[in-house]
Amino acid sequence: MRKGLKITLTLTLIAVLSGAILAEVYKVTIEDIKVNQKKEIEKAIFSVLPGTKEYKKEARGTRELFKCFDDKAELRGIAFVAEGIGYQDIIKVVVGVDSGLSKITGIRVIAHNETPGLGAKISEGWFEEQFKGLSAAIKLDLVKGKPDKENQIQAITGATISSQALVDIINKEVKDIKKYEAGNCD
Amino acid sequence: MIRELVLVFVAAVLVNNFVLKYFLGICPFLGVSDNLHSAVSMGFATTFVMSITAPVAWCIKHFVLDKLGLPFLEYVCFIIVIASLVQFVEMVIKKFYPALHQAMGIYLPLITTNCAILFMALQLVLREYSLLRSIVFGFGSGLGFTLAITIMAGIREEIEFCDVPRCLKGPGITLIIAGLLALIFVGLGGLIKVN
Amino acid sequence: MRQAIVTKTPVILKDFTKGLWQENPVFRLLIGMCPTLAVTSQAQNGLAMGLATSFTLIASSIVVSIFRKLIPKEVRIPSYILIIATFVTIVSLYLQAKFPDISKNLGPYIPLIIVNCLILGRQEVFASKNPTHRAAADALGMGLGFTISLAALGMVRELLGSGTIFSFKVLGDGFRPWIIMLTPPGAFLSLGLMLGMINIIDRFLKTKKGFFPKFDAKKGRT
Amino acid sequence: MEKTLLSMAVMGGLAALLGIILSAAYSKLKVEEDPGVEEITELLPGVNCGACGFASCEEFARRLAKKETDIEKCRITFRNKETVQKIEEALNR
Repeated sequence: MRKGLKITLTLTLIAVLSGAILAEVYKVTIEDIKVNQKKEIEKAIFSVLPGTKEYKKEARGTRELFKCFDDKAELRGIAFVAEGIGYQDIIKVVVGVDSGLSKITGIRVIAHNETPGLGAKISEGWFEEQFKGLSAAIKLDLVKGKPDKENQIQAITGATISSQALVDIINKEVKDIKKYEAGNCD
Repeated sequence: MIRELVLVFVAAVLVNNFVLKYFLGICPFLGVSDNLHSAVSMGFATTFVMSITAPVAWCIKHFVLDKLGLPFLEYVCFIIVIASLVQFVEMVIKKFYPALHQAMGIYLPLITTNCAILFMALQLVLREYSLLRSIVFGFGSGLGFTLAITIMAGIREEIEFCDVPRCLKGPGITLIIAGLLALIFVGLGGLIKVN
Repeated sequence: MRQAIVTKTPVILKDFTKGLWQENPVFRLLIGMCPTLAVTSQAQNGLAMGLATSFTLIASSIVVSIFRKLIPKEVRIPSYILIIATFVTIVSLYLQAKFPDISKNLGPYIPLIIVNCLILGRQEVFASKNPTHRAAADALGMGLGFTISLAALGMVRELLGSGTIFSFKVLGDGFRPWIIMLTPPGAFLSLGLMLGMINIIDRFLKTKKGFFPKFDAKKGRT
Repeated sequence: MEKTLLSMAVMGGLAALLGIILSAAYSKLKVEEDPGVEEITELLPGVNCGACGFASCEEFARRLAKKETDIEKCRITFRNKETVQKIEEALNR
């Protein structure tokens, strides 16, 4: 029985020690991680809705909504976090719409697990630039070659699934927001 | 509901193949795949072990980690419970069912250093799968692993008779064949879009 | 103990250099392949993964070799895994806090360091049988060898895949990047070919005779 | 401080439970393995990584004893001179 005791004792000792160390490390790093996440969203909001000075967080069903105000405290627009399935994993993107919900002021991909170097290009500037200024009224669609019509986005070569996924997420989200805002337009 | 489970299953086997897309289980993939029989039994044992791990991982996450709010213990809890649990199950099978142990049990300890199993456990937690979907995901991923390893074993049995350049013998040529297989599986990429 | 000191220095040196070439984990021992293929589509990710793995390897080797006499034989694998998992969680939390973008790039492959055959293998084969200083030297050598191999593979794949190294534009605009190098097939192919090249170099270093084996009509290839 | 204690308690409890299960299993479920194979299993890393083509080092040891495979296949130890030499001794005994 002594051997059994020794086994259990060692395992428990190591486990308790590791539990303590991890709790301490977690406590030290959790603030930084939260700051990073907050900074990420803030950076996205400011890049999506330029000229926003401060923002107010509002709950919208399960997801959050950020009402953004400029220095003269007027409503500049609404930013919200949209989520959807990409080629490999979940894509999180912050979408900015102007106050009248008519134009997309810009998008910023904040989290994705797409293939590095390929699908990951959706978070590169030039791809996100294409969405700026497009009308939020009609559906966006993806085009392989050069976009000619107004609401068309050029797909990334070799990563059509990721590009298509991003376009679908934004289409769905913009529709939801419009329904939600129309419902209780304050 | 059933349709979704089938989609998850097919996605796990073909589209998100664990070996050829997520590069998991490469150590056994390079080592075991020179004869068909051991490859198939290794594959099914992995599937068997993954199907056990999926519900266990789901339960650990939902009943222990979420309830007590200890997200940082995720890796440690998963790996220690799964490794010890399987070691125990293996001993039980070895003691009471020697016949079954000969066929299946000998592969149980495989769990300790198999990236596929830990990756699968962490993924089903990250994507917040329901219990049933986790089991299907685990089972499907295991089958995907078996599929890849069996195809490779078949090819490598033929390779014995080919004139492989000396510097590529063994693991080198296996990696190149795996590259070509991965190319084929990339073709299945857009088959199903499911979380 | 007196006698050991005299012969110690060369042994440590041998332990250290062994990991760099003769027992290079990626190209000679061929273990720890999962992260090698997965994150080396960019040199920076490969380097970060190499460093994270080396830190875990060195830290757990030291801890395991300190407690090697206390851990009973029956539960040595679960205990080693527990120690390694603790260090990997520390690395993961540290990366999320200090380097959020690297943590995002490496993503799901950081926890896989726990089940990396390299680390558990070294604990079992070396760290649990040798004094701490030798275990640390061996871990350092292995870690460095692993990092160099990952960085090298990362550079090759990034150079061919997107024409840059550590995201500095190297190949001019005329170069059409080989997208395949960034996808899974590219990973397998480039590693396989690099393995072949390393074998050729190794044979060349060993034989020093001819680069290509002389073809002997009677016996076939010598 | 409370989170640390909680995490220590959870880990400690879990490990104790597993320790008891494993130690009970070790004593009760001991299956006589022929000593030769057991000796080789001790020498092998016991990491069960599958790189040798068999899912566990125990199985690899059994195959080694039956001369169905060679030590070269275990990529973790085949470069380690002392272990390989010890295994060879155990084999031809």
